[in-house]
Amino acid sequence: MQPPTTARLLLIGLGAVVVASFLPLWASGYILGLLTIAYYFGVFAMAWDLLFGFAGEVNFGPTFLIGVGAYTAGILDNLYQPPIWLCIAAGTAAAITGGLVLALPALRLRGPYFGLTTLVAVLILQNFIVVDAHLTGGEIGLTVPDVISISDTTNYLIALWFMAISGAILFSLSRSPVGLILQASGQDAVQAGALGFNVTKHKLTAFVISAFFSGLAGSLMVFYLGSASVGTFIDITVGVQIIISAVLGGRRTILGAVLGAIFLIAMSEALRPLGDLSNFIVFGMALIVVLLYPNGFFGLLTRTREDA
Amino acid sequence: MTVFWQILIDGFAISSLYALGATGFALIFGVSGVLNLSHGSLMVAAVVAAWAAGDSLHAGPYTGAAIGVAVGFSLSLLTYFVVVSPLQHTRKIREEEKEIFILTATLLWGIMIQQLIAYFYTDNAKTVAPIVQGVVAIVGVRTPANEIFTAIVCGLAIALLWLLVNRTRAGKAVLAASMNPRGITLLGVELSQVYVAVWAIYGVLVGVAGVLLGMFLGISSYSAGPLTASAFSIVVLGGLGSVPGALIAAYVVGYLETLTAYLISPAYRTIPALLLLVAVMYVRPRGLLGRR
Amino acid sequence: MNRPGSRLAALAAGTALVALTLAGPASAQSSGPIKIGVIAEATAVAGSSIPQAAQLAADEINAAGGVNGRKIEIVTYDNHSSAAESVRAFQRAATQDHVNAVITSYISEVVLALEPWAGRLKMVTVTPGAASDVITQNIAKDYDHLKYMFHGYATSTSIADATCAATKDLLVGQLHMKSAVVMSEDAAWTTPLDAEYLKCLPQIGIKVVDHIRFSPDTTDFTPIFNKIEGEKPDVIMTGISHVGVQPTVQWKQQEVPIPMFGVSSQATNSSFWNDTNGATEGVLFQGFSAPDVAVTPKTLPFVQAFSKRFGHTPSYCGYTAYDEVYYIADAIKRAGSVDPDKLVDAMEKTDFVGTIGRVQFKGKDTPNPHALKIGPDTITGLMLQWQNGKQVNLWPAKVANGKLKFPSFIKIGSAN
Amino acid sequence: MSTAERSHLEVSGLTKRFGGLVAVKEMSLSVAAGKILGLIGPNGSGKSTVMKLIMGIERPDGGSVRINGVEVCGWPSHRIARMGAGIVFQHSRPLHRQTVLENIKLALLPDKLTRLFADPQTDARARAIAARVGLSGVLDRRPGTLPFADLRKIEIAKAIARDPQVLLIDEPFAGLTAKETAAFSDLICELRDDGRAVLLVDHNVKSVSRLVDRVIAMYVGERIAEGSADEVMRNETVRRVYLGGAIEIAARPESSFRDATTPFLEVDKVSVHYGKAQALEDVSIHVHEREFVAVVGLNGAGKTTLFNTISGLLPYAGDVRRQGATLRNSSAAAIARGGIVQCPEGRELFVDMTVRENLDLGGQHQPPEENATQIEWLFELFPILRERQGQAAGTLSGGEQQMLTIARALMMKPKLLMLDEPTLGLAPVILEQISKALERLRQTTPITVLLAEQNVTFALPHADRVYVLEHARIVWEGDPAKFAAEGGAGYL
Repeated sequence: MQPPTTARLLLIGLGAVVVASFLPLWASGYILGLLTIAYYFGVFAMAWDLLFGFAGEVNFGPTFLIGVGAYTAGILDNLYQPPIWLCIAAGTAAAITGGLVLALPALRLRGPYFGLTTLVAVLILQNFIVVDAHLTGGEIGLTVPDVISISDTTNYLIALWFMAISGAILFSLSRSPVGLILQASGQDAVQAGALGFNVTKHKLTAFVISAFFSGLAGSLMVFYLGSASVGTFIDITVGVQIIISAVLGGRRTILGAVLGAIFLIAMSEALRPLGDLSNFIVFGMALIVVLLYPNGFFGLLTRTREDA
Repeated sequence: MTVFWQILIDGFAISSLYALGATGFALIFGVSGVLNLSHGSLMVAAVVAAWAAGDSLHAGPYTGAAIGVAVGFSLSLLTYFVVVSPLQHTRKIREEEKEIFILTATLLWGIMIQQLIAYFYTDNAKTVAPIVQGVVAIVGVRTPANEIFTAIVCGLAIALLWLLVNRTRAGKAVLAASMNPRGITLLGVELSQVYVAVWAIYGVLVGVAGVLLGMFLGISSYSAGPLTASAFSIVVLGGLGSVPGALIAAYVVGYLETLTAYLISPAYRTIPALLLLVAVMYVRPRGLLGRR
Repeated sequence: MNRPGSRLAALAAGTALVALTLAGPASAQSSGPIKIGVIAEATAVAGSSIPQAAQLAADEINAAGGVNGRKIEIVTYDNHSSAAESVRAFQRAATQDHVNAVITSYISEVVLALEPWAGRLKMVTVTPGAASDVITQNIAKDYDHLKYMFHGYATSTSIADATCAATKDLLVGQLHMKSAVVMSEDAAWTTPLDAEYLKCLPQIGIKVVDHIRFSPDTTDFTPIFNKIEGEKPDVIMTGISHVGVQPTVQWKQQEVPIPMFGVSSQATNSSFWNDTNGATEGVLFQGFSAPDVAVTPKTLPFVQAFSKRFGHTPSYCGYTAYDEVYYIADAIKRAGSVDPDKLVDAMEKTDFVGTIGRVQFKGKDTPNPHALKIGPDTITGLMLQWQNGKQVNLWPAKVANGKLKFPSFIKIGSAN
Repeated sequence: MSTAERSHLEVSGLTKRFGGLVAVKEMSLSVAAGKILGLIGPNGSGKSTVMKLIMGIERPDGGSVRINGVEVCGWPSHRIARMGAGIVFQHSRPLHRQTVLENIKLALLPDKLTRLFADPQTDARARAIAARVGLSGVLDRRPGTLPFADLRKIEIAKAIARDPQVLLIDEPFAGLTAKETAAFSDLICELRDDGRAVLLVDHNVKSVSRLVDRVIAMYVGERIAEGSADEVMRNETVRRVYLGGAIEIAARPESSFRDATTPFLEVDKVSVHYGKAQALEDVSIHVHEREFVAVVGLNGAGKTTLFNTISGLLPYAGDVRRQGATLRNSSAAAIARGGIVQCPEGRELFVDMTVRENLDLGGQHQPPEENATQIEWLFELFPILRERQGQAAGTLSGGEQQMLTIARALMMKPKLLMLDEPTLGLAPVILEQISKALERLRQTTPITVLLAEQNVTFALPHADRVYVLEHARIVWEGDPAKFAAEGGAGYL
């Protein structure tokens, strides 16, 4: 059974987004706030999936890119209060730079080695932030004076459409020629090279694109939350959440990542009364999906399977 | 001068702990190619069990320690049978993708354990009632007896492991499996049994390491992540799958941290080790003694 | 070809549905009960007392007829010690459950993350346990926007002052100590604390021979203690919260002959004795309350009621949270409404004797508005010591219930 | 020299070392437009390495590679590809989530990051190429659902998508049925007729003789012969490499084995697939107790697959019986413990362990005292191992390692010993020693041996019976005497 075509998926996605745009009419600010965060996480997860699913690189440190972006934007605003868009641009740029600095050498490594390097990058960043408290606010976090808007609806719509556009771009990219080449490079670098593709160049690009969206989303989220802290942006557990979202949603599907993110956040919220048991249950469910439905939600929905 | 001895002695204890923690981790990878990211959680579970035994059951330090090790052991086997083994045997996932799946699954599993501990015993740091107390002076350095005890037990445990692996048939088979699983199958050894054996050994090591950690330093459910990370980095530094490599790496990292704490500042304790790791990654991606 | 499409479409709706299921019925506004949201860390010892104490206070108030005839309802949210989750909980409290005020968290990171939201959603918010000075400094910077935030616990700076006052009487006065090493975790909250230590200790005649800041994720403290031993100070002035069990246990194991004195948040937990297997014997720590210290006439009754109901004594946040419910209710009564701005005005005029002393907030024009006034005629704070399983108070004299007592390995005045 | 202009591919003095081992030594070859060159040699002869070096997948240590006169030696492979070289890998890994068409389009894409939409004619070209290689019927299928032959076609299609003037094809016919092979040969001829230079790399002349204009034979990294297919086939050196020298035999008639009714081992109509590739097709062989059976065939014919199937390492159709009882449900380890022991082609030694430890592992299922005597006996058989006892297996020479492998297997007191290519890459003198040891085994012990070899001279002297395995099928069975006459013919 054939999975739906690119155009069709994009259309359905658009439909979903339009429907979601009307949520503010009746959903409370709390639901909106909830989904706002979920959407940003969706972007994080999609950016990660581009790297893992297509370039075939397991990045254990998505929060490195996010954190660099978020903190750059936040610190800048905290120190000089330039216009917000400038901070966001700076944050994004910083994330891309960080991505390059990390990727250029790291791409020489394979499998777990690459993963560990990215993980270490996160740990180092974390150490740096805690130690340089005067600049970063340290473990208690950084308060950002300005915010994009204080209206739930505005924030919600920004997040929603930001996610929609990022998703559209990343998804089309993944199904575009470039995405095809990327996938080939990720799957069999030798063959891709023999077909005349500069594998390193393409993987590097993937990393930069991933960094771009991670950084941008991170910066936007700072100006939504009005504060940045290790626990919200950089901690390993945040990275874990992102990775799990992507795998849950269905790796190598981009769009699936969003489903994963919404599921994780909605679930942990719905189960909040159970205290820490809630996380136990959420991660338990995730584990079951990983064990029984390796293709994730998206796989289940579209019946995409590798061979059959 | 005393600083030198202090560094030498303190570094030794903490390094031995790292070594013990990482050995099992390396063994598992060597034999079955599995990176068990629930490592830290298993250790924490062992500690909390030992602590709880003393706290609520009023068990003596020995009983407490025993219970801790037992918990580590059983959890390790549980991890293998519930999480790892199913993924190794499933046909739903392409071989080349199994690595990431086992990583994710053990990660999730670890978090679940961690959450459960936090739920029942709060996330406070816990310490296991020490078996030995008091202070001994070595070359002018006043050293907690417990620190020496820790070093000794770690040494013993590692020595025992060495004997087991080099002096018994079963152990030899395990070692052989870590070098060439296919070869050992052709010699009539069931790999599945080897795996179980390895996870059992690993369980004991984790239990012991955890309990010692709990006596010497004390840990909380928050420590799970950092513990896994440190084992992971030590093993990679030593060269994935190489137990001797892991041992060496453990002492390198342990002493590097102690040196930093003494000579630079306790605030930067962990950073040099991380940088070293990255450096080694780039210069010698296989790690110090890496085979794979 | 068609099926998967439709399935996806169904999903789109599904996404919205997930949201729906979370949305409860919006509750009534002005009439009905007064709602106070409690966002705290249910699994952290310090945090778990917050909702319990709040509930206790609410029940007492309701039993006494409530506020202007309205009952007080406590709505609790577990934030899993995470700032991100706290923000979501805060949004729920404000826009979904329509609470009138929020009591939240002992973690500065969480409180600081909520501060902008308190401003945005015009929600009177009080913290029972966070210590960062930044909270109130922010208010000073942007009063009109952030005035809804109240710091219901002492700031690092004032904690340092309280500690110094105790040092003066106990260590200088009784034990004639002359030198100290300041040992703090390298974290934002200790920065003002250490600064104040370094300022006030010399003023009371104590020479600071060294100032050590260590990484909060330090596990092995042997190097640090060895270094300190080498410098032979009379006392170690601590500023630790993230760590606590580890340094205490290793201090005992290594039999460091120097007393630890100062801020050690974890030591205030009643479970600390068990967590450290008694290693904490002799550790001195600053606090504002303790189970059997009658700081005010209200303290002991509260502790008894609390222990009776929950089977254990409250954490330091328990006392403050309990008081906060009372003075929020009091403010609502005085304001005669739950309108946020009116409520803020009333809160600022708070003058309420609670379980830890007399609660008054610093004024709008001070460097840190809405911070508790700490001092002889408001809140003095205590200096407690762990003595065989009990937290014994040594200072101030009028509420002391024990004498200084150190384990055998401590050598007082070993320096001289 | 003038060929430089005419010939698309010009290789000279190409050298590659892996550590101490010289994989390719001073290799030179040239392929002109519209010609097909066959590069043949047994496993480990370095032929595949040559191909990788040309393509830039491995980095040469010296020499020159010219494509259309342009020196590309040492370039990264994507640049060499753009210079007009294409390669068809033996093992195909298409994109599983994309259709066949998309897979072909991939190869048509320019190496640009800006290209977000394939230009319209790409589709048309892709379809044209598909039609050419005969994939038109399955354009919208996913690779996972296709037969192996089609997967190979996808590889060809990808390789010719960039219209390379130089085309390298690795083992074109591996895993294909006779019919598919024919179709594939025609395709390759067409490609040649377009005026491309084609380099075919394969194990033996026979499979490519129909196609090639010239053949170069390699052995241990060096060219040993060059010329037309027949010339090379007749070449003495080549014959020695493949067949060894003169053949003397000492067979025992099959009837002389008492279990003639139910042989010790029966392989009954066994078929094995690697993914879509057919590795064994209805293979039936049997071995009697105490019999010495040789399975000869070239690399890739399926010998190793056959052995691994018997050892229970592979899923298979058909049945394998030990003394009449099926082995289907017993694990590989159980089969080995049951006395059917394999000396694998890859040796699978525990390289970081000493010789003695390796042997002990072999004997771990027997009580120690038995092992002691067994080891003594083995040291008689292979004296060199006695000296090497304490040395790490990894540090032994190839021949010593082979002896250790055999000895380790014998430690298990096997009823049936399966030797897979014991001669692979070994010097003649070592072969001599191993041969002697085998003869000694045959004379002095009740052991049953199943030997897989491509070196016939090594195999035949011991063999009681011979099977010839070719392209996954048993094509000939008989006694060694007949083999020299019939089976040997067309073995090359």
